[in-house]
Amino acid sequence: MSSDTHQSGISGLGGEVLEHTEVKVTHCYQCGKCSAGCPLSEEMDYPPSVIMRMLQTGDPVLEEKVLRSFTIWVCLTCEMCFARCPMSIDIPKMMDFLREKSLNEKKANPKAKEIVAFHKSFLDSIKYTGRLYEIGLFVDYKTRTLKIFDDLALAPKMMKRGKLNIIPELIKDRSGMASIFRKSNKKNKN
Amino acid sequence: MSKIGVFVCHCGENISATVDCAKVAETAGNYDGVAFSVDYKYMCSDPGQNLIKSAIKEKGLTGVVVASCSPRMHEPTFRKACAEAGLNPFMCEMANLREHCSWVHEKCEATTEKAIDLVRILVEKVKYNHSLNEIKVPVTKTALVIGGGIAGIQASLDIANTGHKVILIERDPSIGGHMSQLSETFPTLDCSQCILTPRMVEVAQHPNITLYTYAELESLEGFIGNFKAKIRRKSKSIDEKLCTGCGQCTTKCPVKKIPSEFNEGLGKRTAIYVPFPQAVPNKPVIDRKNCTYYIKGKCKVCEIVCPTGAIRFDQEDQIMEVEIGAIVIATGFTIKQPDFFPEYGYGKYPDVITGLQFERLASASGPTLGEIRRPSDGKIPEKIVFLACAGSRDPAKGIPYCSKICCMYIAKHAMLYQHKVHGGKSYVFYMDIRAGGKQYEEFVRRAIEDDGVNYVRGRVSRIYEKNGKLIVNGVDTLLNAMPVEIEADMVVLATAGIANDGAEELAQKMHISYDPYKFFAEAHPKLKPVETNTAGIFLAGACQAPRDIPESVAMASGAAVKVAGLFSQDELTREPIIAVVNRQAPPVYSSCVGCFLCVSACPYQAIGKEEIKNRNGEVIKSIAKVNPGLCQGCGTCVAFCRTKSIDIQGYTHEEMYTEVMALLNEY
Amino acid sequence: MTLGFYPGCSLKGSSREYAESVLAVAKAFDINLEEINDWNCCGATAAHNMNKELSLALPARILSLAEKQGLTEIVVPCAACYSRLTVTIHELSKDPALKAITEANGLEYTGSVTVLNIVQMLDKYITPNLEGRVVKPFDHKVACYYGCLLVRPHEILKFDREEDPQTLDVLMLKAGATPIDWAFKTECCGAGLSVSRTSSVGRLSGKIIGDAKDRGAEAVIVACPMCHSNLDMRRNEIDSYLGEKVDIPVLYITQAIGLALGLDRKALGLQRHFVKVTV
Amino acid sequence: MAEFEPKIVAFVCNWCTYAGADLTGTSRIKYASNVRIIRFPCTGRIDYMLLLKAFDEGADGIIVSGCHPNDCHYTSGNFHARRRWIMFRSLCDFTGIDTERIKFSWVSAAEGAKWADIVNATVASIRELGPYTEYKKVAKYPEKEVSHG
Repeated sequence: MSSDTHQSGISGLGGEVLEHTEVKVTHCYQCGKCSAGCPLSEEMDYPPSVIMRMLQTGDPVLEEKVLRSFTIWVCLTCEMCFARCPMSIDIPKMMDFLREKSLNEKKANPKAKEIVAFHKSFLDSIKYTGRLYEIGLFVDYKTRTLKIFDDLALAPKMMKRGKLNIIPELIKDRSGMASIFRKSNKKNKN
Repeated sequence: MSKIGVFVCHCGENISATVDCAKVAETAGNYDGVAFSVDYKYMCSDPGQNLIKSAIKEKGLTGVVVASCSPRMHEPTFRKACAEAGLNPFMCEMANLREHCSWVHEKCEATTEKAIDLVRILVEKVKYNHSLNEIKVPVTKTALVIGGGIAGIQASLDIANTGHKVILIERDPSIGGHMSQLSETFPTLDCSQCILTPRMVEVAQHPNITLYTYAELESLEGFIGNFKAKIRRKSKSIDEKLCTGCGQCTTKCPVKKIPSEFNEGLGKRTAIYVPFPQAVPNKPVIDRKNCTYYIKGKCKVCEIVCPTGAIRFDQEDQIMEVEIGAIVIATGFTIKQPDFFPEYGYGKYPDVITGLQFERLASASGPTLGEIRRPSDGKIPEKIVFLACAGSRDPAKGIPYCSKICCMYIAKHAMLYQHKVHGGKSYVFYMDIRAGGKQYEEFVRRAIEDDGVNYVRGRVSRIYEKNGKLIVNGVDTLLNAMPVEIEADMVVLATAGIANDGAEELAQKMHISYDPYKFFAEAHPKLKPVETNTAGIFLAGACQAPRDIPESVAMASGAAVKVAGLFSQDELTREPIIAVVNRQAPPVYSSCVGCFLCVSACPYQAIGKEEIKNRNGEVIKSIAKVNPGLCQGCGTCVAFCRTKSIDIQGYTHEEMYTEVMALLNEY
Repeated sequence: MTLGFYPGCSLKGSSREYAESVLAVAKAFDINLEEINDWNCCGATAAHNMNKELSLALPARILSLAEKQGLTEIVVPCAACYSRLTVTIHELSKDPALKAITEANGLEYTGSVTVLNIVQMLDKYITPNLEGRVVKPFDHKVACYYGCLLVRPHEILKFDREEDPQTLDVLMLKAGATPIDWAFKTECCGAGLSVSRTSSVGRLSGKIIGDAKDRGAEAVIVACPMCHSNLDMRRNEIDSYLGEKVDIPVLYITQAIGLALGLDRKALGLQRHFVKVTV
Repeated sequence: MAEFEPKIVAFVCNWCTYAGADLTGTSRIKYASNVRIIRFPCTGRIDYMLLLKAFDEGADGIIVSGCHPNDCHYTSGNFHARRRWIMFRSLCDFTGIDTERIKFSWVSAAEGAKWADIVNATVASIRELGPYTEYKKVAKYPEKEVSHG
């Protein structure tokens, strides 16, 4: 932990949040405006203001719950909370960090399986082709989640309207792309 | 040749326990110019002081150094003793042997050496001290009170009742301020107008109070006891002497649709108007921006109907100059309007109103005669939502502070609503309930327990309109931040209390400080809450920070006592620790070269320009001149002066350099 | 004149009608949109959800390519891509450590590229010349829907006001439409959860379509392919949330402008919509 | 060998630091006795030639201390002092006067302990730097030699 976080008196996960995102969990005074405005608050296990409170306690048990929460995955980064927060706390940025950490520590909430799978499929798709290959993404996602029949009706309709490419678009500099992914991942894993 | 007396105090054992006082006195006795040196157990006691007095008389001392405690403790004591013995008090200095030496160091040789050094420094300084005389300034015993709200009214009455003259100016056509707009007051629910109106009348009738409404401060100069103010009396377009306040003109005026300021836009008024029925003075003014005559050049209905011929269309603003000795600023505050809140609709929903508008709705004299009806369609709201902290405690919106009065008035509003609308449902969204005041907490509990107001802890994220209802998206943070959606008929925002428009401009006119939110700054947050950093200018009420009525009144009375205290003297005496610009014999006159850097450095505007003229009245030289009434003696100008022409009495260059040299030459 | 063009993945696939209409409108005003060579995906929601560095490195590659190609202004019709690119510019300018990361990937970006979303592009290059060009006023009540990523975070995007924005409304007014005042202009449609949590999307998009319908909108105007696909393609979920069938069409702003200009409906890709465009 | 006892002069303002040092006394907090306090109405009054004079006359270290920002009894004197200090320090650095030996600080009337800490820290750091002997030698060259120049 950097000396800055030490000076702020915030330790534990809140301290890590500060170090990586400049978000100070102590700034939150629990007004709840984020939870009130969050479009997905009712689907979360802990609404955003409760996540903030859990981090404020510095209690490792609660911090563990944060990393294992469904909240961080169902958050859409719509930025509504940040836009209206009276303390200008960048909750979406913090959520990004928590997701990444949760994933690295293999703590992603089981309910978020599909969401994580979708993101992984998405990134895999662009990793190899440079651009999104929608059919590839769907096939990959469905293999990951075994949700074969969901949305199956959509594909032919899209196809009919010329909204799906049968053949992926490939960028030329695919080795450059692969290198970007490799470098970003390496740093990420340590 | 100086004859200096050194008096070393043991302070019981406080000093002598670690400092060898006898040695200090003995060493000091050997210095050049020291005629007498002695140590004694308690220098501040009567015998101790007598020791000093008799030494002054018997030895003919020209200077005194008392080596004892901190000068912040006993400097006045010993200076007074010296004065009683006929020595100029400013020839007495104190060496701080207790707080700065004996109490902070161990008993050892070095501690005594330090004590000796401290004495030597001041012995050498005293040699260069000059006799100084206290500065006397006359006092004009008239006070100017700016602002005719409850604070200004109270301050005016309190000062006037001590027998001094008061000039009260108010920028609106009537005194009364925000308090006159209120329906009932917390925590007793007594009618605001009922308790205020008698005070307003008392102001108008008080022989010691001169009231100018529709008047503003134009400029101010001078200093404590001797201010000169220019007051702009805006044209009312009527002859107040002739006007009887009969009301013919206001009834007949054809322009009837101007939103009434008094009713916070919820009612209408005419172009010639009296803001409200109980106004003081109860005489109309013409609002020239909206008057047909001033816009189109014809109408004059008021002139035709006026039975006394009091209308004066060609009346001009008058600038009046008054001399005053003290000023009380009681200009009050204002509130944020709903258009400040993007998430609550930028003010586009007529049924999202402010607390002050709710006061007008609840007031028996208001546009709905006290019935709670929503502005859009006049329906009685069946569900009403009150939002605390609308803008307050919101750094993102630039207002980090708590507006202080909202928690209480929201409880009052919800209570009034429940009393007036039977079966109605009221909700209060709050973050904390701040009810620290006599009977305040009990009042809030009453709203919750007896009147069934629903308090929900959480902030509202958004309000939008749907099918004639206002959808309020809130949250209950006490229930795991559960979303709460209320379909309300009306929403009342307890919008932040903010400084008045023009507060900054006024502060600059008066050279007083203000905080980042343009509220005027008190001289000390605890011990000088009604003083400003400019002597003779005092604060009362919400111009200093959001305040409720009891606090505003208490502050006003406090400010009034400060004014009365000032006026109890015919002359003011001040320590002569002030800056002076040197004067020399012609043809130089002064080493000042007139760069006037000091003028801009001075935080008190105490330095001006002086023209030196020859016998023929021609200007030979322009130099700086310090106004002793304004100078507070900080010495900032001294450090700025490139020709070393300005110096500060009591801390002159000569004295300070002597101290340094005396210290280090032997140290 | 020539402007840079970053279509992004959606405009090459599921939202190709957006690309078609953007190009058609641009062409009508003699604006040449020059595509960035060999552009890659911006990483969208997935990248910044999973990996911060990646979420900056991918847009950085795009910016660096644009710079290399000598483009100073690039038009980014997709609101999500626009948001990612703008945030990347902001982050890179702010944090030298991040800049080092992108440089480690052999990417160079000096900051000479300005990113325009579609509304800004229209505002700057089309609106001033729109008068006199409207041959078929878009005479309908429209609900202009901005979504999240055009307006937030306000501190970085500094686009319009963040609640109740007006730019699209003003533009539509000029195209002859009657924009309605409604309550869901900037509420989230469900965006990135479209596939993985379709139920949420049904609810969120349902509220949006529901409010537009309640207030009598005849069309919803959008400027983001994600908003469009949720509001257009997820009608089954939306209808089941609302408990009724709602057939208000969802048009891209460029399609609506195109119609007002009298462009061919097919050229604007209107036939590709799930909800039949009747306006 | 006895430890080097530096001579330290403290230029303090009357309202904050002088009072703060009084509080150190009333709190009976002990600190090094090497410091001698000279009282000014305000740090804004201190002209920095006096600092040079103090070095000339044999000081090893100097403390300048006044009110915290915004707490100045005279509104803005401490800001002027600070601004002047920033300029003066670079001038000293430029002309070869050791600014390590000047400690600029803010001590309020409530910070008795802080005053003791500052004095102790300054004494310790000046002790480390050693006496300002060579400067004194230069400053004290026989006057006749200097006056020729």
